[in-house]
Amino acid sequence: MRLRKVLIANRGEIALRIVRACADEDVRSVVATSEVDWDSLPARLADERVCIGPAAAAKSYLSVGSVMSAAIATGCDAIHPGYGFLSERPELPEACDRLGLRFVGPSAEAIRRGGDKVIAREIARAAGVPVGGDAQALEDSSAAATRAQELGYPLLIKAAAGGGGRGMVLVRDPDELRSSFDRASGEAQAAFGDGRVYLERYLDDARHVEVQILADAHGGVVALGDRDCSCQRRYQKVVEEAPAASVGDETHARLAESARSLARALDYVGAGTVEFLVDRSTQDIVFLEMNTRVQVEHPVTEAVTGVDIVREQLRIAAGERLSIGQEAVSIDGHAIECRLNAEDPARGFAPDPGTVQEWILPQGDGIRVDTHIQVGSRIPPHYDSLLAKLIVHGPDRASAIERTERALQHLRVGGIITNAELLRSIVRHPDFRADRINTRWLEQELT
Amino acid sequence: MRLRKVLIANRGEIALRIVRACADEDVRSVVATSEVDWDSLPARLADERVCIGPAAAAKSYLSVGSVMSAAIATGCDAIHPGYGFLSERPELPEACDRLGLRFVGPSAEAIRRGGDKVIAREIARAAGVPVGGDAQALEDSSAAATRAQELGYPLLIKAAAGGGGRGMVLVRDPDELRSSFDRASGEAQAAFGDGRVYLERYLDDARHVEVQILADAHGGVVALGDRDCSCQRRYQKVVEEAPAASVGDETHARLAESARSLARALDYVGAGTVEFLVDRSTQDIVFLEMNTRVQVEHPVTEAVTGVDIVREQLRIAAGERLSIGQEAVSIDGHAIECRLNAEDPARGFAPDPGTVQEWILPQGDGIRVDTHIQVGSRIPPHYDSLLAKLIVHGPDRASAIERTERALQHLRVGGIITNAELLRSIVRHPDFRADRINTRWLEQELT
Amino acid sequence: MTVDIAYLRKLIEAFEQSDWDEIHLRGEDFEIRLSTSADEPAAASAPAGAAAPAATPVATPAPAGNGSAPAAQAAPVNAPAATGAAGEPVVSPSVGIFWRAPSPTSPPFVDVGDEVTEESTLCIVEVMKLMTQVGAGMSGRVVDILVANGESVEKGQPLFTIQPT
Amino acid sequence: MTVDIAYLRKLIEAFEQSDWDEIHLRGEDFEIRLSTSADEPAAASAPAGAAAPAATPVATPAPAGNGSAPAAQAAPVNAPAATGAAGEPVVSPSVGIFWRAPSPTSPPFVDVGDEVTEESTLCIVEVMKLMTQVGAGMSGRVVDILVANGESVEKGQPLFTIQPT
Repeated sequence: MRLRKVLIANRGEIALRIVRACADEDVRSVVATSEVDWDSLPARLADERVCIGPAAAAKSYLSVGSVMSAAIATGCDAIHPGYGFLSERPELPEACDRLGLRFVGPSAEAIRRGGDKVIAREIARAAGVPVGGDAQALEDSSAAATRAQELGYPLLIKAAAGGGGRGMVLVRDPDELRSSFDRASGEAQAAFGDGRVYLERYLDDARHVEVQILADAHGGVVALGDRDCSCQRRYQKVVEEAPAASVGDETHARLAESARSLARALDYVGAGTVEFLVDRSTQDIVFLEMNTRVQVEHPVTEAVTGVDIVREQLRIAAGERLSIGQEAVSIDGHAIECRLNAEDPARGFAPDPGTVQEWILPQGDGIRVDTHIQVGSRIPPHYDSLLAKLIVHGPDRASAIERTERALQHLRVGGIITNAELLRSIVRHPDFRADRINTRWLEQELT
Repeated sequence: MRLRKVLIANRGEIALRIVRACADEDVRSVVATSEVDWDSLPARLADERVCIGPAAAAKSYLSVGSVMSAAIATGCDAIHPGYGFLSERPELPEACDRLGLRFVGPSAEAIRRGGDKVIAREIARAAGVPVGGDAQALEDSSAAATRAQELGYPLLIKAAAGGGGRGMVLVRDPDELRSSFDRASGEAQAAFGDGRVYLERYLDDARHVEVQILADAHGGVVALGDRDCSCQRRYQKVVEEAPAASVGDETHARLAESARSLARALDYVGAGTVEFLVDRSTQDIVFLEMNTRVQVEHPVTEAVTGVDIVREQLRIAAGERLSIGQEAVSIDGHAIECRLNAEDPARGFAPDPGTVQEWILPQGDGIRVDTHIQVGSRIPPHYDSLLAKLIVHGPDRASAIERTERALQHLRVGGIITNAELLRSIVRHPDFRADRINTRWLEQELT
Repeated sequence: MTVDIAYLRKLIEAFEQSDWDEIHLRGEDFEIRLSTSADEPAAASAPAGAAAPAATPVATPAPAGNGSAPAAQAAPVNAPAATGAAGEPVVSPSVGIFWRAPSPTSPPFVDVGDEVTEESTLCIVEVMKLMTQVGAGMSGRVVDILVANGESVEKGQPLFTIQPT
Repeated sequence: MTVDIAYLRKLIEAFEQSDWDEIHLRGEDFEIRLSTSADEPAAASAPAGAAAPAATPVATPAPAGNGSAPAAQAAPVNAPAATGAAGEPVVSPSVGIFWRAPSPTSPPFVDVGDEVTEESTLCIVEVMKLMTQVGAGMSGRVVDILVANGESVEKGQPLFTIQPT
């Protein structure tokens, strides 16, 4: 059944991206905004806008009641959560089910199981996906010590309810494990209301590689190739690429098959991403976590596959079949995304809200910029610092890097401080150009 | 020898395009502006800017002395003329030769011979390129009548010094020829200071197909495929595509070989375009004219070949070899360019200068916009009405059309009237979608 | 557009069956406020995580229906008005959101009358997801709290007044 | 940047050997004016095509050297000032450039004192390469020409005053 009208429960560039995908799918769009975002570009370009609360996200973008009410009051038949905010909260699809709306994303059950690290690992393990350590929560410190001996150090103690780098402790020997275990569990309880922790192999020279999945309600599960997101700072991705150029054909295939297996095991429907670590020397792969929503970096996959991921999300939510089968997926060239943030690398990446005075974007063949910013846009202090995504596509990695460097050179932003110079340093760096970086490289080399 | 610093003797989107190509080639740029363009985007983004005269083009962009003086005063070693203005005036490369600067374009001799219709046709004919009629100027009315009898009606009387649709008269029989000949010759004399005219076969159901040429000073001559620019109004192109999808492989090859032969016969060095008509029923090709400069629609060729034409121009001017050989040219997918003009289709396409109040561009995979406009830009009444070029690339013509339609839908311009709605009508039209249009289609169907 | 009466009915029904405590929607030309009590709603509570107190729902729909656009500005910033309390100000290190407690369910760091030391944390200023703890920087007693929880603050804006000891 | 003295020398030399009649360049922090006579240069001449009168070149370089930016505005628009001449105004049909002759080498369409008919063309207004001929629309005598050749005009701005007959 076709969607008629979609409430977009998000802001910024992704809200604009969804507004346009709705127009492309001939579906009406309503953007739910906080008070400070009322005049934002996505709100102005949507067919309708509705203010759902004050600037504080807890009372607007994070309020299930406000989002649901806005969808009902404006006669929407579906909600698209974007990324962040409510996108991985099972309460939203649950409320949608209860009130007869469709949720553009997986079921509450899939979000719950995919989002719980321990359950997701157990499902992954059962589906034959390497999890690098345990798939069960540990009883106590002594159980942990026994298990650690079997797995071998170094290890990470991770919170079952954690994610994105939060709730993990590195231990290199039994002493560190002993002294850290109870604290780690206590902190997990305090931070997430869930004290369960587990052990994971720690790879200190690994790449972050993830697989984009699309799955429809008719059993179609397609892996749209992989992305390398090793260039990150404090678990925040900064530069992403597709495909992951440093892994071999066999690893590409293993990653894709693992991701599809996991999606099938979760009865997954929607767009999702399965994250892995790949050991740089052994090419061993280890399952990290599953993100049950559209990813910030989805455009690099769009560039190399030609598939419009957000439109596919809308089609899947409408009960349609995927527009592409696994055998039709092919990777064309190489794409790189740089995240332009309002933050000051010179002051420890302190965010820098303010008003954009100058905003000149690069133009040219193979260059795409996804942004909600215009001259005069005010960057509110309430939300994240992403200003724009620069996505560059080229016939191969070397030319994509060269184009990215040029495009960054042509970017001009005034009125706020950005990380543009850091991005330029990254793409110019010999390690990045030679593709010999790992997940800790950016912090060690450039920040 | 590398270029060090280039004076850009142009304005608008092409000036910005050249500023960026200079940066990409690590060459300093100086934009020569008229008084009204001093604060324009290309002038602000160039390394330097210099005001060369008042708004009236005759005293600024069309003044060889002002342009040359600006190049000398700012220490430039080359001049890029862009398109229009002085780009096809042999006086500029002549002055460059005299004063020791390089001209980013062909020699004065090649411009003179390529720009003179009669001479160009004679060279084309000698090189084996079909010219569809005569390659010589006619003595008088009776010589014309004799020749017309041999060629067969309908025919066009064309001015040797004309171009772009100016200075031509259609005659369908001997009576029309008799009554028109002296007038056509007189008008050519009045308009161009050159009364020579010739006869050309008139194809009333033809497509405008042109071939992009690059030639270096070392004998390298490459044809970068063809473009179809049949969608035009009063000889002004409105929508252009690459490749020309309606012609067969054999015709593609014939066009490319004809264009290369002509370039070789002219000892051509630089970027150029050879324009043809292709008869829709017979696929006969007829040489139209040669444009000895970069073309407005060059980005569609960049999209499908991956070659940066403006950077190649700079390399050629520096005496380097082309970065690509003929055998390496391959056509990837299909690209469409739409010209967004400040003109009002409802008032006979009257230009509409003014201040841009809203300027929201489409974003997304395969979408490129080349523009010098920002919110607040004033469109001066002194120059042409081109605001932006929307270039869309897709895996095939159908998907490129679909993306173009979506991109046009996402475009929002306020404060001035544009032809956006006409562009939308074109790409939605069944004739355009089925690619069954000729050079008269737009005027007959949609304007 | 105005709100369809059928949608409004459905919304009230959904609200009555939910644990949502307060709903306030504004569109181009409508305004809807539903609350579990007749009182004005409290201000925003604390960073992240929606609190969900259950209460007997009392729907009080109030569609405005006229063409007035909603206010595009966020909560007003409290001016650093002169207060009766004498002492030293503690100012905000940056623009951001002022939070008196570390989480929605935690008690505030300090209240008026509390004794603090140089190391005491007084509040959090959140800017783009970065939480900065603001310390007292002196020993003394909190004599005034100048900003309401959840409000926007400017860089250098006084947040607390402390009477040094 | 300032102009290198070597470049300036080269420019003067090029000017002396050329048939350029007047050169006026302004950069961020320099201004150069070269002219074949000591007089102020004439205003812009006519649409399209550069005129190239040969004259004994007398170079008068005048680099300003201070930091003043060039005026970003084009030629000022003549205000429709009240003139002594009585009659009916002929106004511009659109914003554009006012041209008194069809080409740089042609004589003007009309001069003050000329008799015109309804069909007479008085001038061309050029807007973005579109040339619009402006007709008199009445019979009479041209008593005033209110705009200089080559100047910008606004829509509705009076261009000529005609005394109807």
